[in-house]
Amino acid sequence: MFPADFDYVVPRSVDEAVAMLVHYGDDAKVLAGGQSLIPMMKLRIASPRVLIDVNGIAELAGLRRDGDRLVLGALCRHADVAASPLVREHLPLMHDAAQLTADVQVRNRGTVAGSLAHADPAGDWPAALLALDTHVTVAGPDGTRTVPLAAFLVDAYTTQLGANELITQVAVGIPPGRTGGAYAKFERRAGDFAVASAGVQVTLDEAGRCAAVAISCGAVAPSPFRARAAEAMLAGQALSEDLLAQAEHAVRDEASPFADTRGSVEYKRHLAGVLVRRACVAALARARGERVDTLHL
Amino acid sequence: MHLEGHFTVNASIDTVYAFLTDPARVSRHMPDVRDVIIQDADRFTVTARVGVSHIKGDVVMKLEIRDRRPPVSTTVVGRGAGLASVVDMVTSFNLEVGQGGETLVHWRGDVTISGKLAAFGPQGLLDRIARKNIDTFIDGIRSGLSART
Amino acid sequence: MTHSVRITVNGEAYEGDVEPRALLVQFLREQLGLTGTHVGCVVGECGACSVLVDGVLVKSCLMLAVQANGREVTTIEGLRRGGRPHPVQEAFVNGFALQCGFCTPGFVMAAHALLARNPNPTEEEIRRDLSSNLCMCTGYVQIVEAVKSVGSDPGTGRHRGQTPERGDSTP
Amino acid sequence: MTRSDSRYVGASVRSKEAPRHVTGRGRFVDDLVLPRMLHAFVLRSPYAHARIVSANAGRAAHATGVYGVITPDDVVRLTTPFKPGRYAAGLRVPVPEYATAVGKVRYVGEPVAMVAASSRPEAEDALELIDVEYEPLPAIVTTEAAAAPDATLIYDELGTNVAWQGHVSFGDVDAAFARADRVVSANLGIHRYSSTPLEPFACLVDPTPERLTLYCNCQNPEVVYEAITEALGIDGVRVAVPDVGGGFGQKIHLIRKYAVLTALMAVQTGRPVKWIEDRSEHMMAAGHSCDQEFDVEAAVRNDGEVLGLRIADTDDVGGSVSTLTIHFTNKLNNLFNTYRVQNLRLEGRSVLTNKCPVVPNRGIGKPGMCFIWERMMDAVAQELGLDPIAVRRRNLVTQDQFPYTTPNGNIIGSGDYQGLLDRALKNIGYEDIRAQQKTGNDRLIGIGVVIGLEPGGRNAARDMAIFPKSKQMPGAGGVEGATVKIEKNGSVVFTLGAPSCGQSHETTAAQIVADVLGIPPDRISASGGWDSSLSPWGVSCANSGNNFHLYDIGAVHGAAMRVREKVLTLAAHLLKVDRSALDLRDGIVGRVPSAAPNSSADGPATITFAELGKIAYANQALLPEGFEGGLEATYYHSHPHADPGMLPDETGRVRAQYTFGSAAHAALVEVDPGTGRVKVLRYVIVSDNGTMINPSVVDGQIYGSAAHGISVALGEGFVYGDDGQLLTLTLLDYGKSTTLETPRIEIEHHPVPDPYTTLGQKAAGEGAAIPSPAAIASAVENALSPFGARVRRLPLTPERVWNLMHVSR
Repeated sequence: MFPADFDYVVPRSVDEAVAMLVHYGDDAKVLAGGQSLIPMMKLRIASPRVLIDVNGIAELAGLRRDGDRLVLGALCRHADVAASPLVREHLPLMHDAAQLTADVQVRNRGTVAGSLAHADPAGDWPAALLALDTHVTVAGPDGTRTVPLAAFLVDAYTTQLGANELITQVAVGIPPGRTGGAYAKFERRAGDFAVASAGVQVTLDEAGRCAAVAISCGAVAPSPFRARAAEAMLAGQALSEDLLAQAEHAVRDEASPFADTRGSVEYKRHLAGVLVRRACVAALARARGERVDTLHL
Repeated sequence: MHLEGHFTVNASIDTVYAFLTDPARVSRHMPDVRDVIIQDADRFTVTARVGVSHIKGDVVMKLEIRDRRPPVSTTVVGRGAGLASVVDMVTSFNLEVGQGGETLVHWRGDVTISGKLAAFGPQGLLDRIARKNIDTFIDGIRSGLSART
Repeated sequence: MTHSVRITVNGEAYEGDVEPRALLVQFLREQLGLTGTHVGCVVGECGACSVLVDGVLVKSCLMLAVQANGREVTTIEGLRRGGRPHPVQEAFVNGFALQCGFCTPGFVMAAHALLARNPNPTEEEIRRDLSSNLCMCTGYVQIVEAVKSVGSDPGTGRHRGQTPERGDSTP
Repeated sequence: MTRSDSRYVGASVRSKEAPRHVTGRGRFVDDLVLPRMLHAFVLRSPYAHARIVSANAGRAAHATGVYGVITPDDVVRLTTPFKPGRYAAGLRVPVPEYATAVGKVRYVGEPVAMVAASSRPEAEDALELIDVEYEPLPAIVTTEAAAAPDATLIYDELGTNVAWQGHVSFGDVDAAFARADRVVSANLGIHRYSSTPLEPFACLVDPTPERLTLYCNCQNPEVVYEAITEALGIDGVRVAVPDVGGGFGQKIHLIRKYAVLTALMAVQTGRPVKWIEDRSEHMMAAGHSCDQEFDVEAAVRNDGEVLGLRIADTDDVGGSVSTLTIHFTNKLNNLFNTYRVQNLRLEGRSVLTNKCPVVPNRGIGKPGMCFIWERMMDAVAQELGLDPIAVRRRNLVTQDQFPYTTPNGNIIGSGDYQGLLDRALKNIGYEDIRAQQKTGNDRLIGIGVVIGLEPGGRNAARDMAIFPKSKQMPGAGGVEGATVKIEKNGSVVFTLGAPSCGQSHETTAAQIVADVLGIPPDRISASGGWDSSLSPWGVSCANSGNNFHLYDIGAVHGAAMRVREKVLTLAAHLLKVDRSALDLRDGIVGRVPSAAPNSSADGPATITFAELGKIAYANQALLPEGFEGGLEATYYHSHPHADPGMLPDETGRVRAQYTFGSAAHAALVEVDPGTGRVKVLRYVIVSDNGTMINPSVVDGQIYGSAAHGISVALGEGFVYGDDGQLLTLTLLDYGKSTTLETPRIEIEHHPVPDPYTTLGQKAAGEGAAIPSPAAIASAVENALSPFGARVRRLPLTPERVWNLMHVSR
């Protein structure tokens, strides 16, 4: 299991990386975590001629708080998110997603930005971060630009990222008070990609009603999407069991999954609804200040 | 996977038929072509870049124009290797003269992917790639024909 | 084109040339003869090739050897301390926590990394963490018990570090 | 040693294998390196079904670093086809089978060519340069399509895809159905899975001038040994088996293709050649268990007694005739499970499809039979409104019936089936759970309690029950050897007749030797891996068939007894005492204190093994007259029921296997109504493995095989697309359970010693994989009782369970 031969280059800065991307064009791939890329190269269903290893670019590492935003460098690993007290306290939805992504070893290497760039329809980060106020900053030959995640994700495995661009950071707005979020995922077995997943971020008003809600669904459409119909149902309401049941039904209709070995269209639609409802319940409890562990379904 | 459809071209049936059975012209409209080698009047080899994200690579496709029944039908049969997989493709065209002298092109495409891509390539995705490639091919032919008239 | 690398493995520095496409596991097994790190799958799903890179648990089949340039790698052969088996290794022997032994080095490395982070894990925590590694023989019961036995042994509190100190390894 | 004076047998003696494995010092085939060694890769078919128009190695042969390419033409030219072995006993027409596909490919992943180069990357690069032209044919992926009259033929020679049909019948089945109060019927199915050892196939061939040595991780070395001799026409062959990373049946059969290809490559290039399979190759082409479909009818009385059973079985055997009837014949080992039913008819069909060939796996054939019996017990209980446990009790073989001969001729030495059930029910708290279920709550909790057998000791003549004219039987019964040697320095080594795949054979055998020779296990070691030139192997040389406990234990015990005799003879002579006054303890031979109360003989009272060793090997002058030098003995053991002349009688009755462990399994599950996920809350086993030599080792075997059966029941398995593409090439997609899905299994031992084995031992290996799928099915059906759902097929993936709730609603 050897990849086809390739050249390996190590830029020391973002500018240098961009220059390399411009130079090699479509023949090159950026190597960050490599946890999806390297297996595909070993299977030879991916054969880039050049790998640009950005792991040595110090400015891309880690995560930090910047005012009301959490900023993840392009090299921020899943494990960095999982271990961050900041994330745990303010963005439990992301803490959930980090816990539920792949396994320990992969979380130690794989990056959040790489996951967004790969845009696997069943990946955790595109779905999870879509329920939050997420912006992606990319660097290219003409400088940097920042786009909302919803615009960044174009289609299955397709993003706005140009062949000569590279993600430099991902910024997530830290929600204000009385909010809670949760990410729920159904997988065939531990470590797998999602059969379906859902992210929910709820903000309550002083009366305990739903002031604002964001619902994202993963793996049940070519690209993760916001369940707008369900969101509209919940916004401004007291979140009763009945209302949640209606939202569950609405999500089923909004999903457009394809059938594969992970499940039929009908089953995936059903799961999308179930997961949204369960994530809603967990998010709501967290918004009320209750401690809720990551859902393991 | 099976796909089919039809389109109309403002050209005579003979012109369309000649276009569809000319390797040099047909190959020019195949998606993401990097290289074309014409062997003879029926056979040609196309190298195309196929895939999305990092599941991407060159597929070398050997094609043959078969079952020429001028000017009403023909079939392009192709087999390509790349991405640790084999792609089998059969595209057939049936031509019909429309009421205004234009030509109605009915096409049917069958694509089968065998090998590692079939198993490792995310499912659902392959169908999308195949569909996209056939759509681009048909669009290309259509615009190629339109450009001529 | 090959690349010159300098990789410290189990406390010893190796300098040499590697092809970019050589995986870390192949460098360890074929270039250094450290055959304790095993290959059980293609795509990083079995964990048999787990090693520590700068103290962090990774699958050495999902990392290029050239990426380990300038780093410290610890393999199963380097886990011994002062010529004695590591407490995790002892626990696996005493607890019958293996059968064919093929997954064992990876499990030992993964258990070691878990215990370094969390010296007294619960059964649930152990099972959640070790779900990264597959074993076809044991049904995992004795593995989980062995890890639990290390965690509960106060005598092993000293093995909190990630990588054994240099010179303390006997490959 | 008698059964009562064991010191080490029966204790969880520290593992002898574990220290090397935990330190990374196991030696597996891929760890071995030879000078000038080449690396081989296999080119495989991307198609499920296609004609090979041509295969051209020209470009590959000239690629950088390449030393050899083997195409199907070379294989036909340079090798002889495999003889159809007993796994294909039902083959009616000779069909040559080679190491690669020839003329046609019949499943995705079938080997087509091999290339060898000086490095692995170069070899893999060169694979892409072998030009194979295929003409695709329609892929047949269901037995229904295969059996259709107009189906494309997978083997033209056979004229049909239903490659074999036959039946066995015992008792008077028609009479049983005639006097039944009722007939209960069900269509049942078990899917395709395998045992996926973590170490894939591996071969390393060293073609030295004097003979060819194959290092191979095979379970039954005889298979590759004979394959190389047959295919290459050379008898200068040595097979060596180092540490093996799991077998479970997977490494018995199809590995011979690669042994032959690697050997041919080594002979052609004149260099050592290593071939290591990768995971996806293993999943595609190393062998699967059979998809099996059963139409079952049970003739029952209103009180729950089962009078007879009729089973029509369709086995999907994939795209090869080489294992045509292996799954069917293995059902004979477990035809009646633990029940005393006298009348049974089993009809079988082996149907070819364009899927991977089938091979043995953990429990082969027996999980299906147990599944049939236990599903029918639940079905009978439901139809008659009886308690499922009561129905089982009504039909169990009772303790006063042992030794019990099943209607098809198996002799079960001992057992306590009621006792196993009682303990399992108590341990899981059956009555309490049933009571809670009646009080009603929203949770979908279910309990299933089943019982099953673990047959041990293979009898090759079994196949003749179905194929009386079969000429391939390598001797009925079974025999296996072992050698024990006290070295010159007083330590002890032993050599077993069969390889190990991780079942702690070194530890267990050392315990036997330790007790017989009176020397601690830490002074005993295995002489090394298996070696065809050194290991005393017989027809039972196999890490399969649950052979070890019966043959190898018997052999190593017998060899140790012979050495003990020599030790006593020599020591008595040297100590000048009567040998009956001597005992062996801690490596010292001395007078038994009580046996010689007034012993006043001169000379030392004791002598050590080391002193004896020096004399036995190096001081002929001190040996008694007529004493054969050395302290070494080889012994070949056979089971008393393994009569070498034994053939099936005219009704097909035959002793299929010889020992019969048994176990009751109780599963408590909860179904998530939203997702259909089944969570195993508790899993309890009460097991009778006879006398246990090392209880912790036995526990490990039970944990592992139960975990596999549970994983299979809950979703592990192969999935093919409509075009015959295998969609489960990774362990993740295949659904292998991790620590999280695998329950914490609880074991109680209830050993009833076997009257016919050396120490009372019974099989302890694959056993728990046999009843566990049935236990999960039973528990899930119970959990789904609010929906009236019936569980008839495996696997119970979340989606299938969700459908069961959904459809029934």
